[in-house]
Amino acid sequence: MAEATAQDTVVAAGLVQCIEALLMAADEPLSVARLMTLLEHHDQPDRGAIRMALRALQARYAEAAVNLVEVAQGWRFQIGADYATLVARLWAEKPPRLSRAMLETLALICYRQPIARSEIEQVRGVSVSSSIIKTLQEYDWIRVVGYREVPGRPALFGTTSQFLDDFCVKQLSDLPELPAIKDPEALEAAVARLQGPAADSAPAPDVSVTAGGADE
Amino acid sequence: MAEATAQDTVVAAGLVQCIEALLMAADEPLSVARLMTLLEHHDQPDRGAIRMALRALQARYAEAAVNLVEVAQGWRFQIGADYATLVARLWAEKPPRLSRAMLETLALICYRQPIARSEIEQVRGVSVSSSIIKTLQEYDWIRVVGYREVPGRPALFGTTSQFLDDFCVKQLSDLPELPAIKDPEALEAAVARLQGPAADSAPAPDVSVTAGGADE
Amino acid sequence: MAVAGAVVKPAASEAELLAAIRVAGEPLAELPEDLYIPPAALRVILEAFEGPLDLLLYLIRRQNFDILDIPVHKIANQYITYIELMRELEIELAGEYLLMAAMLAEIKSRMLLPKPAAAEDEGADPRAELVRRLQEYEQFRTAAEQLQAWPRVGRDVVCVQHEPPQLHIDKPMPQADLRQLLLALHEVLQRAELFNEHHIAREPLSVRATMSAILQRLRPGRPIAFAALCTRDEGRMGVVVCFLALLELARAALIRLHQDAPDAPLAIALAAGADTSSAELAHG
Repeated sequence: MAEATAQDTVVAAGLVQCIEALLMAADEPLSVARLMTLLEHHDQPDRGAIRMALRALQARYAEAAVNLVEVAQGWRFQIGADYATLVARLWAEKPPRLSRAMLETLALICYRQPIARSEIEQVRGVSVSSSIIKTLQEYDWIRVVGYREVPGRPALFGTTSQFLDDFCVKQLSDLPELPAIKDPEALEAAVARLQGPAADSAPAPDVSVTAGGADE
Repeated sequence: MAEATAQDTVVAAGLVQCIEALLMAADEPLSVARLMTLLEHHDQPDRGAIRMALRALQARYAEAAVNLVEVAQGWRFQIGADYATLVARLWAEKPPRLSRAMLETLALICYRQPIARSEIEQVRGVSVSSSIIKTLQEYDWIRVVGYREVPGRPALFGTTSQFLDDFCVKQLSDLPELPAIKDPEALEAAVARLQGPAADSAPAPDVSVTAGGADE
Repeated sequence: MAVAGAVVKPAASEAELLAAIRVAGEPLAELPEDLYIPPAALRVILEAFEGPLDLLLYLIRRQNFDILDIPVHKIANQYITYIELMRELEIELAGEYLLMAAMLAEIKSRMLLPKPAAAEDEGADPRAELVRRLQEYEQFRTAAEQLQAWPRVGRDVVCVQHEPPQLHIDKPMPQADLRQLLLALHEVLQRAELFNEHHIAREPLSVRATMSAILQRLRPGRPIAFAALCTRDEGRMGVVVCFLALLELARAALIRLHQDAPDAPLAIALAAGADTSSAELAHG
């Protein structure tokens, strides 16, 4: 196998095509390590050679309708989002819609992991139905990552690498940033003002004051 | 949409990529007619344009590890035949472990052939599942050597030459006789002799041939 | 889009719309309290919300209040009127909605009481707590919308998988371990206490192997001469073993031996049932 030197971008063509065949046939992403074991008998490529081949393949498919992408669990060929509507016509059934409740629960677990169910309910202000947790687990998007050592030992949830793959990212930080709270200082100021003597705008005249106290 | 003339090999790039996306995503062959319906909203390409696009795609993927081929029901991408063995490794399972029941059944068949399943069960004191027999036959280690002429005509099993090869034994009589099996040290010694590099196939002098037949 | 859709999206235009409405010359500052909302619409509206915080956020957004400077008193009133309206219409409400109504009522009453100097430290002011929770909830509601918009497999992205022309996956063979085999035999015979001589077959393995081989060669109705069974190259030992095998097979009633005349060649046939009778085998 012509050992490709770093500068030399010529990568053993045979290796590139073998990796292309494996990635086109696989039904899950393939990591560099997995590719090495799969290509063991072939010509024992080392990590560097495989990475070079992957980059060569990625370049070759850059303009095509299908692209080589690296996600959490490895590399895979996928059809870009701009063909999504066209390709969706191939199948009759529509992909399942994610309810807002499921997405809010997923967002909390994603950005606040590890998080217990009670904390999710605290933030959302509504109880979380166990069917939502069960569905997210069936999708293999979340899993129990531990238990909090408090009475009741609540389970703590975190996201999985399958979640990252299904959202086409390599790691959590590739997902959109958690929207920042307005600006913390303004929040402090507002809170202070609320607690300050000057209560906010006078209550509307029609307030039925049960305590009979005079309006401020 | 630039209508490509027959001679003019310039095919609308957009159309080629759409067809590429559809064929890459499809899990079954797509006919030209099906492609036309799928691309209806897109730019109503006619048969000629689609055929031209297919040929352009076929040319582009000719050298790749995956090729565009026309099969009975239409067109599809397919891994190149010479990568079939490599790709099969994606689903190669780990070699199965031989269960205790399977080993005992095989050993009894080996030492008491031709033997019927009922006799094996009698010795083992446990019923022998038909899957064990089937698997041992699939491994080509045992086979039916005849039938006992009694009601039910039970099959009689014996070992095969494949069995001898896989267990690295030249012929059955090289295996230690039963008295040696009974005594663990003798058994270990026999195995060592058989498997040891120095041990040639000739039986050691101390092999007691119970039938009283003179040694060769 | 159902009413809920329109209600949920607090489009700024709606605020402008409200501002544009002139009632007796006065801009309409808020939803008229007595606006009649049919119960079905209310139920739909309620379904559009993911809980009390969501409803509150909607009320705040719809009237373009700044979340950091919400007229808590006003919002509390509107929220409580909504909830009471729904209870009048027997729309069953999740407990959390009522809990929020109670909290808001408490906030309203505390705002009316003159602030006693000593009360400074008796725990965070519920209003501040409400603002914090609203903000935190809105943060994750927006994050959820972002996740919804983010490309995901199955909807926006399709993974590619193709088959080779014919996929031959050869099932791997198990590790053939002779020692394991013999140990297994030892164990099974031990378990069956079959080690004493007279039980276990005394025939050496070679005889066993020959028995199988003979059975393998015999076909129903086609006898074979004894001489043809023993191959030359095994020598005297081969003949002995073959003879022993025949005796064992006969004992097990698997074959029948025939000799037409005292010194005629010995013929061996499968002890197959009736079908050998017609065979040209002369009965002894």
